Amino acid sequence: MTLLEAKDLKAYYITKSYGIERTVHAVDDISLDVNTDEILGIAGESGCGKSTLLRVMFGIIRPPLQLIHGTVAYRSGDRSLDLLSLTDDEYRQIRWKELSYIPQGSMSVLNPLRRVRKTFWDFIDTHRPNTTRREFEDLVTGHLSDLGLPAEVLDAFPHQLSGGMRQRVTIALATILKPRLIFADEPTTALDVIVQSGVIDLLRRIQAEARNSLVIVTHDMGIHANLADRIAIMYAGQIIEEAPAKQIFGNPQHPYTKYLIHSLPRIGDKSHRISSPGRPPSLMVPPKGCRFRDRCEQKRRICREERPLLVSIGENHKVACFLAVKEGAHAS
Amino acid sequence: MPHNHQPILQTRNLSKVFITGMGFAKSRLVAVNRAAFQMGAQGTEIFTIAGESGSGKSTLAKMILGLLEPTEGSITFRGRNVTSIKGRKDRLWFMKEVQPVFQNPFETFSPLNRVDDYFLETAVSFRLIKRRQEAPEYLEKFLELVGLSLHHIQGRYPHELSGGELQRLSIARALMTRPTLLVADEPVSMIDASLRMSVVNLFRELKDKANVNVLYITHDLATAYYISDRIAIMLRGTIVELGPVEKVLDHPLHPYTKILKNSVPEPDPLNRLQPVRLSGIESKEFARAGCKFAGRCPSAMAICETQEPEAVIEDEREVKCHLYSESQGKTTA
Amino acid sequence: MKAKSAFLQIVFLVAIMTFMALPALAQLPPEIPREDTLIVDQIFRYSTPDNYNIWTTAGTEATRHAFGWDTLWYIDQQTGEWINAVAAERPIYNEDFTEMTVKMRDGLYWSDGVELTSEDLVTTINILKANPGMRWSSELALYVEDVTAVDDYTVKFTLTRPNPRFHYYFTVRWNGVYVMPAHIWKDVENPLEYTFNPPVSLGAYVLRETDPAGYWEIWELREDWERTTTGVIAGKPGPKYILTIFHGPNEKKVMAMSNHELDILMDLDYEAFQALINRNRRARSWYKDFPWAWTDEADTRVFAINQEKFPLNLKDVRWALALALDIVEIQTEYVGGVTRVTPIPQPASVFHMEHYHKQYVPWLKELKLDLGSGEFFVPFDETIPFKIADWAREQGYDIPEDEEAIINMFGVGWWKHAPDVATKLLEINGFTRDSSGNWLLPDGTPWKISIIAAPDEADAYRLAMGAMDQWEDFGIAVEIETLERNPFYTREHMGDYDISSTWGMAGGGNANFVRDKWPFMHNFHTQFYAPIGQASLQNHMRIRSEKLDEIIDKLSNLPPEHPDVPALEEEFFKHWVENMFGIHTVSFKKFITFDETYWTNFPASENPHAQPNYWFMGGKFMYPYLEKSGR
Amino acid sequence: MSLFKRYILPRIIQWIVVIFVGTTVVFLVPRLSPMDPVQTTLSSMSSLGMANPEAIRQMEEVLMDLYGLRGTLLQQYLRFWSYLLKGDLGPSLVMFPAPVISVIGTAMPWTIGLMLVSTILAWLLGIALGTLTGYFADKTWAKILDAVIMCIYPIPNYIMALMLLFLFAYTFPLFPFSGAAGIGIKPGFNRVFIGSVLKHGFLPALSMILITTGWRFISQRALVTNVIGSDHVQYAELAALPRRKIMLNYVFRDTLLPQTTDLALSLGSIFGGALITEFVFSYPGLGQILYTAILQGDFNVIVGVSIFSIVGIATAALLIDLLYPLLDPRVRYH
Amino acid sequence: MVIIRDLFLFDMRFRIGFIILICLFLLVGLSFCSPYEQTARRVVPRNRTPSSKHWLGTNSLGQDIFWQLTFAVRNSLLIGLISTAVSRIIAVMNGMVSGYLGGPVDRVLSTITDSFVVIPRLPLLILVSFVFRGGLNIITTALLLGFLDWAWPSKRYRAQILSLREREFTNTAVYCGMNTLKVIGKQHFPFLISYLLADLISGFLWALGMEITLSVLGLSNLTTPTIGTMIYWANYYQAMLLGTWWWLAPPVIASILAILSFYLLSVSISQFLDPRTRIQHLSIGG
Repeated sequence: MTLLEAKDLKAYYITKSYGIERTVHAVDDISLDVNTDEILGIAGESGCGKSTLLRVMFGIIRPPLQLIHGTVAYRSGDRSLDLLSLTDDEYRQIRWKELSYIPQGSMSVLNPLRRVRKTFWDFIDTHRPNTTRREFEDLVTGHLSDLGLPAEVLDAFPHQLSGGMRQRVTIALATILKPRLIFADEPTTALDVIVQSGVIDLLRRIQAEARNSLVIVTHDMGIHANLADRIAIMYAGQIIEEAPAKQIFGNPQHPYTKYLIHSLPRIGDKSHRISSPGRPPSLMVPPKGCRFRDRCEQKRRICREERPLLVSIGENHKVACFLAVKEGAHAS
Repeated sequence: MPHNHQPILQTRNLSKVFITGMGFAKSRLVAVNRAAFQMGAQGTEIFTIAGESGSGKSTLAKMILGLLEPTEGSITFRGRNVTSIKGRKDRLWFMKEVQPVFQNPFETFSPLNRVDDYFLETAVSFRLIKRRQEAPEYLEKFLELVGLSLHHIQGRYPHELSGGELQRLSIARALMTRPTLLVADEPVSMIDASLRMSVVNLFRELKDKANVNVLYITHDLATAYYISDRIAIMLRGTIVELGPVEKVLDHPLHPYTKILKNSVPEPDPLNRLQPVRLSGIESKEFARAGCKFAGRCPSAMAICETQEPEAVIEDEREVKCHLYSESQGKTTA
Repeated sequence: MKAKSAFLQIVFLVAIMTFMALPALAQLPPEIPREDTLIVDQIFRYSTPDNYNIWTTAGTEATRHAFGWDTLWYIDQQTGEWINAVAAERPIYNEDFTEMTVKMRDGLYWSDGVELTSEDLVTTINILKANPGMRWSSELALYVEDVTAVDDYTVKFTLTRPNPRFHYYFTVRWNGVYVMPAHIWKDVENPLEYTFNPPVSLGAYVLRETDPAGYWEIWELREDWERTTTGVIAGKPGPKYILTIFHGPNEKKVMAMSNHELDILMDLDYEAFQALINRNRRARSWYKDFPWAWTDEADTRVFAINQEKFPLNLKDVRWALALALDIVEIQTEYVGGVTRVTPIPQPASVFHMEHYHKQYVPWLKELKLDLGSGEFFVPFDETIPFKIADWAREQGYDIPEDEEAIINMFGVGWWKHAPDVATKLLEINGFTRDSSGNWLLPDGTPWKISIIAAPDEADAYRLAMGAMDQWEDFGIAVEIETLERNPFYTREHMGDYDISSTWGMAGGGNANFVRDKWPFMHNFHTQFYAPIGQASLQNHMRIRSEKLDEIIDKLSNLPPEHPDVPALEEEFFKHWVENMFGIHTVSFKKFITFDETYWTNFPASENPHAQPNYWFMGGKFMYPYLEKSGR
Repeated sequence: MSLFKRYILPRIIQWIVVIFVGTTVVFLVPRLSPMDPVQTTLSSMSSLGMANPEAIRQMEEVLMDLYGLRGTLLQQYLRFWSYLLKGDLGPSLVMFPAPVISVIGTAMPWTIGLMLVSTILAWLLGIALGTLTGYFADKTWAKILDAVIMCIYPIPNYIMALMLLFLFAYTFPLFPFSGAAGIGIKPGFNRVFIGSVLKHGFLPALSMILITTGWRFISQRALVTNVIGSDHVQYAELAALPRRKIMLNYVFRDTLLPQTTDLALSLGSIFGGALITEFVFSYPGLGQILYTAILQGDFNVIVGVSIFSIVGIATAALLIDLLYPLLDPRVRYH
Repeated sequence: MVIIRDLFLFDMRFRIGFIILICLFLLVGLSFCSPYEQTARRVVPRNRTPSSKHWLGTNSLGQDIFWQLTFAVRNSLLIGLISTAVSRIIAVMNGMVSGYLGGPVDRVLSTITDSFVVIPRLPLLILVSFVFRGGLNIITTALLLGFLDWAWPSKRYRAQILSLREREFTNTAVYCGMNTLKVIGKQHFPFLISYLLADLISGFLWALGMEITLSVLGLSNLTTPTIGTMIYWANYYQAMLLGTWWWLAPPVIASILAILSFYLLSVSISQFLDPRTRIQHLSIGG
């Protein structure tokens, strides 16, 4: 069942500095659904717009980011809300309780001068204003122990916690009100492998227990492989392939996806691997046609002139590439 | 196969101690604990030092580069003690032989300077060219080596280039002095996966084609396995396992190495990670008297709490673990 | 949260209201009614307000001693009148001036009820003599062989050497040997460090309170005021309380008096005074109208010329400088036309005008300068006061037509503005002018003069600017070195200057100066000469003149009242003027200002019952004349 | 090596060295200048009528002894330290023999009171306004406030004081012209005295507050702008925490630390007095004492006041260095 | 030039600051066309109110206030600029060397700096100018002020260099074989520029304020017109009490405008040059 439906999203960074206007087409015509009880992974290299997409889907659009077009419909109970046209107050009603966010670079998102307990109190007090101290303590300690975190972290300052611990505390902070939909932006970046595997485990457990939905953005295909049910691959502001994880890894269709998967080294395998050549186009002046064509070894004429649309090529498998479309699927 | 050369780089008993602490609860932090290894004795090689953050691998790299002074021990480069090189001439000699590649390509070059400046400076300072006019030609050679061209970088600022390009530039610049050793500290951790292999492959090529030794410092076991010949696993300042990369990673001996290996997420949805047990407050491990890993080791014994294991040779590698030390054998017997 | 901010708001409002409810002008404490209080400009801030040992530098403060302490004699600064204070009569010297006997008044009491006797005076002398570093100690040690109390009211001094002017140490202008209460001081172990707190006073007032910060002091009239010299001599002082207060710079004093928070102030600059009388119709100075200021203080303004510096050592050059000045412009444009000019090194006060200036006019008119080749020039210009009067009329002031009145207003005359003559004087000494008219020294180098001046003496500084402007017009390169008092004095004493725009060169420190010119003259004895670089406090102009020495030596042995004295004085001044040692310009003037809102009958030109300068000792006799205005 | 030896001790040694060097400078500079307190005293004495050259010479000798100006500069210097280490700043030269410490003592409470209050108020005000305008930078009132403060901030201290005096003591006589407390009001902890002190201190304090607030305002606004961009504030906004809460608990709290250390330094420097303000309002502070001492060549008072100032600043800096790690949970001794 | 044009067109603060600055420089330029010499007195009738002949009236010294103002602005700006230049050159050099070299050099320099920090500046300034007042001219005053104002900024520069030294590109530069001077100059200095600009303003503000303070106390060379001495003379002749606002107001307004203009310009330019914005801006050009 669809929980959130993003439609025809266009969101650009528009900055005006000393008379020169600059537009970065960070999210350029994207539609994406999030279903109930699933982990959706969004993959792509840095600068492809995946974090921006996440923010737009979360409904946070702050200058210089501007929404050009599109809606994000969120199903709350039996209502459907367009997150992008809610007033601040309306939106405040559902934020954190129903939708929450685990930020990128979560190493520094905890207030360095506030003990963790106070930060928790700030967040809970905002969204459940009539919580008593007792209820608060019960809620927080219960949640932390569910996540396997020691209760002492509440009395610590953020800097006293290790990076992994801080990340887990941030996840706890984002999930404390049992939201139905969690957006996670690079939640494991800059973590050590052992801790990273712990965090992956943590996220898996949270989702499994609450049967809620998780949208996770990361460039690390290893994480996606271990976490996501469904994966959307982004390239230069657009989604170029979308499929269940097993499909993506087992049967990638887009040449870019293929590069991504096949360039990954593995322990126990020393065979030669290559990266995709070149680099992504500038999002300030995105090229007409297929945005990957300059790096693509199988590019054709049409790639230059026409933009390949994201079309279904099988059950739950969508691709935006003329090579794949040829096989006779229809546009989604 | 390999002949025994004189090692290019050798460290003996190398330690670095930081004093940290607040108020009166200060503490000693042994960032690197009696590290001993050598490179290049079996010919040109890529040697990896792998470990998590806080394992002391970056401190070790900084000491080798002369950016930090060791608290104890010595570093010998081509038979010459370089622990505390003084004098500009000797420094230049050392820098000509040993060049660094840093972790963050966006930080390697000042964001306010043009990148080609660094190339020119290197060429001039090491007297690699006689006249400034020769510079373009000279530079082009090295840029070609990393798959770039002068045209591509001339007059550009770092932010105008991608991480992968910058890191390749960083390597190209390091190569200009035709060094014997590259010290690469986490050279790909900040680069997108799709570009990562272009850098990693470069190291392989350099070793094969230009006889450049690489000291590769990383937390990424997958790339380490991919390019290196030998690997040392560091834990809280101590090298716990050192040997050929296939041996160490395919069949790890030390319990830590095992856990580390098992934590690497495989890019395969069919083969997902098993849950691991995480430590509590990790920084306390530094203060442990015995084996630093005893706190989370699945096979910890009484002796691990009190006594630091010594290195033993086991299956073509050095291991520091009581499971393999002879004394352990005696005590359990 | 809401409750919290509301609470804060209330606290804030209450605080503001309490604050505003305080009386804005809480000048005086309620037990001291304003109408009983005279508020006096304290001139300085007392740096060590709790130290009343006025016999050391720490305790000496400007206005305080006039209320609290007393000494043997005074000279009225206005009239030159001799006043017996603690002493009952004038000093009695023996024939060779080696003994001085003092008869003291009886019936004078200290504020603690102890009677003043000869014992007090003897103890004072002995304590001062025995403690180097106290005021007057070195001089008393030098002159006093022995001091004894002949009886309760008679003291006999035996001197180490003849001195017909020994009593000057006890004749006070603003500091002299004050009498100490022996019953308090005799047991003091270290008089130098004793703070004499609380003070016991001999004056008509007793200290009531002092600002620990030194900005004000309240004195209260003694119950037994008739047992003090003020009471005996002048009667009951009007104000029950005197508040002395220091407001800071002139503009603050003007503001205070405009708001009637100050009854007397010592001095203002011209502009501040104008601003004040514009604002406060009841404020006035010595004259009700132009020229307002009190001009009878015994001191002059002078361009002191360093006699050691070439070419200023040449008499002709000094005269040329004097003749290059246009005194009318200086006296009007630079100091507002409100003081008298003086051609001799004496102030043109009322007293001096009578006894000196007017007496000297005949020889001033005859004075001739030799311009060489048989040419002579008469420099004195009697028309100066009338020229100033013309200027004043132009400004719209009401000036009498009577010649005598004009002379009394602006002085007897000064030197002509005669640049042509000055040119001649320079040329006969080998000076030349360059193409642009600037003077060159005989050796052909440009002539440069530097004037040192301290800007806090407003008139001295403005006169220096006037001289600079006029001498530059005449073709001399002049610069003013602006100095604070301390380096200014030091530069003077060391002789490190060309010309100093200065004052005090009339011997003014000593009260007796009004009647006796010896305190001024003896400063210029060769014995005080010191070469440049060594300190000479008195003769910093470094005059060496046998003629002057001769006159001074003669005078030293004559008592001031001796009939030969006036002739010797005249001779001295004549010699001075002929040589133009220093260019004396105008008399001291002070905008001593009174606000007649609360008190009236202040001494003024039409009612000169006492000297108005309250900060000098004789000023204490002013208070009995003051009357409540009833306003 | 203990922390004490590694960090605290060197820092204390540095503190001593800095005070030593500073004191030496203020000892030497006046003595190397052409000022001569003996000549000053003598000329004041001679202007009172002292005349005899022998007496003057004698007095000169006596004064040299009393003022401690005998001997070479080095001897004077050593003597100075031997007294200073006993806590003796010597006597004032111009107000001999009043001890310097008592001269300073009369002014110290006023200076400390005035400076303490105005420094702290300016600090609070500057931070409050800076936080508000920094956080609500795009609001119209913030822009107006910003412009107003920008225009007040560069007004020369002296002019500011004079304008306030002219307006609120003269034209509209709401406040007294001069002094620090009402005449004849006994110092004590009562409504009248405190009210009077507040009334007298109001304009001087206001003039200082107006000037220093501007500076504080600018620095605070810059800090706030920086903090707003930091991750944890962005995150709090993302989580829809109320703006007031973010401003106070996040933005304001973060800027407090640098501002506190800055306040400590400002407080350390209050012993120098506020010369110009004291001058205009005739406020009995240390600045005036020092100024007069300079004008009169009173070496001992110059050195005395300066030492307080030097020790004040040096100690504030020392305390900041030693305590900062305790205040800021993030920082550790290096 | 392009930068100035862009800033002028698109930054309000720059525009205001720039226009004020132009006006000030116009005054400075006019001073060279003054019909009177700067120290000349008695050249016009005294105490006249503003009129078409004397735009700002005349003062009690017989000077035309408008022309005096042009000299005052010129001289005060000169003092401020020289003093700031001197102090910041010392500060930057000292801070860079101290911060980069570290070790004993740093300890010695830091101790000297710290000692200078604690020495009360105003009294020292008063003392020195009090003693040498006769000999102080614009240049020596500026040098004196400059010499007293380097210690604080120097500490800040040192701190910045310390943090820059930790950044990786410093090591890159070292391994490029650059010597210390080059590393500091080429690698670190560009990062200091935006702070330097802001700091220059505080230096300028201080110098101007001190010049006024000294003048108001009568401790500067009072014959040279500066903003401070103009205030001094206006005050000396009781302009405030007598209500001759046209004498007192111009120097006060000039000082406020001067500082305001420099402040606005520096904020605007330093934002422009701030590494963060600069990167953004560079990429537009690139």
